Amino acid sequence: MSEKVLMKGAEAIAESAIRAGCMAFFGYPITPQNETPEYFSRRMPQVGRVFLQAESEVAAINMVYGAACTGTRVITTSSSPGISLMQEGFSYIANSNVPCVVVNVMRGGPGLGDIAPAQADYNQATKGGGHGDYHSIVIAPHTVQEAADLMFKAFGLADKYRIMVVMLMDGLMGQMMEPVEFREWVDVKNNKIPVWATAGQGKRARRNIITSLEILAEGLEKMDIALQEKYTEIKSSEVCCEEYMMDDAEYAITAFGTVARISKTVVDLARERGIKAGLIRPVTVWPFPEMVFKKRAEQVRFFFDVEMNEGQMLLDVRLSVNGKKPVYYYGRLGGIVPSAEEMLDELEKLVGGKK
Amino acid sequence: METRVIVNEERCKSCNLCVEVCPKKVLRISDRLNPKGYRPVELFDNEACISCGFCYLICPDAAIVEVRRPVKAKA
Amino acid sequence: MIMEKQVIISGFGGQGVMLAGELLAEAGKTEDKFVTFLPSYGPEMRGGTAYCDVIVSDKAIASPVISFPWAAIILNLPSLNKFEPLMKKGGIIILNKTVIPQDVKRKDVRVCKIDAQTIAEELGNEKVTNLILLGAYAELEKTVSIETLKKSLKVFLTGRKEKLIQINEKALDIGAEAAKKYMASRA
Amino acid sequence: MKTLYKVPGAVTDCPTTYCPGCPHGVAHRIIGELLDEMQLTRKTVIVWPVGCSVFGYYFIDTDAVEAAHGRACAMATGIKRTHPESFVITYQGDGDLASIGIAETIHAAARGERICVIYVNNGNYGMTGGQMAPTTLLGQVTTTSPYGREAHANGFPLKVPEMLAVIDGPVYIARASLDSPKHIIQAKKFIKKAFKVQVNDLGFSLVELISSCPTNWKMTPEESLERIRKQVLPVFPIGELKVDEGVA
Repeated sequence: MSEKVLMKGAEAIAESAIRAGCMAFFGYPITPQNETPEYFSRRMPQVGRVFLQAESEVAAINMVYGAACTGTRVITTSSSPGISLMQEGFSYIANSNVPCVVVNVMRGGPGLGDIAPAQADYNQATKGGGHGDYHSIVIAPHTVQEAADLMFKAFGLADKYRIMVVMLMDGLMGQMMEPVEFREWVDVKNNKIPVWATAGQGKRARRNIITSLEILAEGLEKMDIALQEKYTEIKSSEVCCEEYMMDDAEYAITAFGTVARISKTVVDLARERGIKAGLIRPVTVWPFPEMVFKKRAEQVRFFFDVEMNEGQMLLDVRLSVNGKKPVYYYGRLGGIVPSAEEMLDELEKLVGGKK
Repeated sequence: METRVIVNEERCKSCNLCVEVCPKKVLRISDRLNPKGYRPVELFDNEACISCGFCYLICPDAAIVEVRRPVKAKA
Repeated sequence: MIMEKQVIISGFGGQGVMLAGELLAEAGKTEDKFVTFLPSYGPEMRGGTAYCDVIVSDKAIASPVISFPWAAIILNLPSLNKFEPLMKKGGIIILNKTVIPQDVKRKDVRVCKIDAQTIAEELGNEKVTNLILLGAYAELEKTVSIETLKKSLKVFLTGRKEKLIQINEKALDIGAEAAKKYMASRA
Repeated sequence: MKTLYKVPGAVTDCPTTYCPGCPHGVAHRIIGELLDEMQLTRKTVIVWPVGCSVFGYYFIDTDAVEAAHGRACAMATGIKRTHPESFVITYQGDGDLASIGIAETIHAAARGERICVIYVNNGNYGMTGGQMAPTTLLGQVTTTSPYGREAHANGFPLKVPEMLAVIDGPVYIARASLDSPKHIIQAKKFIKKAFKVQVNDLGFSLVELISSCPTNWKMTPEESLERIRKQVLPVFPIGELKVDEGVA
């Protein structure tokens, strides 16, 4: 008997977070991710954990910040306009070195935009978004099962590096139902407060202070350098990338999240027509899998970047390929999901033109 | 005799609130379908209508466009 | 040969389009197949167009989005207008004839017309129209078995809705039967 | 025939996007009637922030801006301060005004901004599918209070007019209800006073309108109005809470 359950992506990430030991959720309603907080609101009380609907996203992320300072596994979920409001908190969290997980179910923008699936918050997520020199780890699942699995990884990475981990999704991934197999529950019975956390001094020898403030420039520079060292370590050990049919590929499609999934169909269709295409799918979009692109630049004729934005990951691809091979782009804006057929058309045009 | 309650059938969403508040019960949901798929309200007893305007006041869709009262001809 | 069935179920909100799609996906999952279910809604909260993409496959499913459906279960006219031009050659349209009396123009797709809403009313519940058509689909395409669909009903109809299981099971059977008859009459 | 009631010209021909029986349309019509009667339509700017009434500018025929969620009073301040001759209204829901936008609301009130706030309270987030709002009643089930709102976990319903009535900035604060013709007539009276406050350059005014949400309350329109009378009005009593000198 399979233990798989058919579930919406939006609910699967909530269930998975709970199993991964997430003790608290703080958030604020926004479409298209309401199924996630609604699921938390049902389940968290059942397992004796915290669910709280905040008065705004600004408040929600600062509640997350507070909980994170106590070393508690904590999460918030939102969508693009709400994530914009949270940027202040993200910046404070980064310089305070506290762990948390944030899910962004991206919708069409800018401004109020629409509620259709989009990927236009890539730059905001990977380049910082808030003020200051900082990064968050950013992961981009492409199936419901992967989203559920990556939720465990997200909390693990957050704790390991005391960093914010962002899961970039979109409304299509949230609404889609697929069979999911959940991992074993993380045992939270013996949860201990980490030594660095601020939950009262207790038996600790020294009190803890968590702050992002350092008024002396020399002191702040040291803090900033320490942050950068952490990022360097993450870049060297936490890059994750999937390659599909790349062994003999002459053309590399590259995409993340929902578009990457559609791209697998494009690869299959292209190969039926004799075009040796493959897919490079960054799973972590920060740190970006630069080396994979660098290596494949020796092999393929060109890269074909497809996104639901105006070409945001494109820049990272170009930097990684560093001029060795052409990098072409195709994208849809405003919340339109490109079809496999239109992507294939574009690819065929490029192949035809470059043969 | 002119009608006392003028309904814009295209705007009606069959919410039934006017039927409910009408003190004389002279409104009802009709059998017709408007383009949106709703059955619009209709005044079926003009004579009994007292032009109180309750239907106009409660209508959320400006579908009760106008409420009128006959002017008595001076003898 | 690898089987991958791409089905669109379409109607207006309230016709049980989503339930039929989820049920098909659940049954596929129960038969250890790969499945995806992707809903799309119109902008209105009530009364808008609603359709869903369901894929049932022997192998891992790449894109969950269906551009050109192999099968379409069509509950109202706007849905037929939308999906008829997109159907794959040789695919099948299963029509709710009660609401859509007109013919399908395409000659390169198979059509199965079932007076589903009338049958549902005769059964005593207009709301099982969706499952009559789903039963017909399952009978014709063998994507999943009627038995598994029946078993899967228990996942969705719980608590107060449990009493609806029987009539829904019946709807699946009657739909399958009607499809057989319709196809025999055409043969 | 003598016309007693007629849909005002300030209400557009565009059918509303609201669910059947949703009183938003009644509030729109009252505003439209007053804009017509007071000849304000041409100088009015309505600030429509996020909520079910996010598309309000399709339904009332005035200049309009779309504010970010909760920020209507701040945006209205910007308009009114730079164009004092304009007539500025914000049209906000309870999630928008009382939750994410409570700071902007309180400070606009405290500053005595010469704007009119129409505050529609239906006790939940209608547009996003019925989540708990600051105004959700104790015990009320919503999609994020699935076991009923409980004071210990979720706090108490927030009474905005009562809060604003104790600060000095506002000139006119009232609460009305859209549950019956009688109360709708009263609501119009209150809103008219609020509008006059701005016309006479007296200061800030706010009228809360108790409304319903048949879809998310999972009730018929009639039942939802009945619920207002039986359950909501005892918690949110109607009446005028602050009427400063000079309010007509």
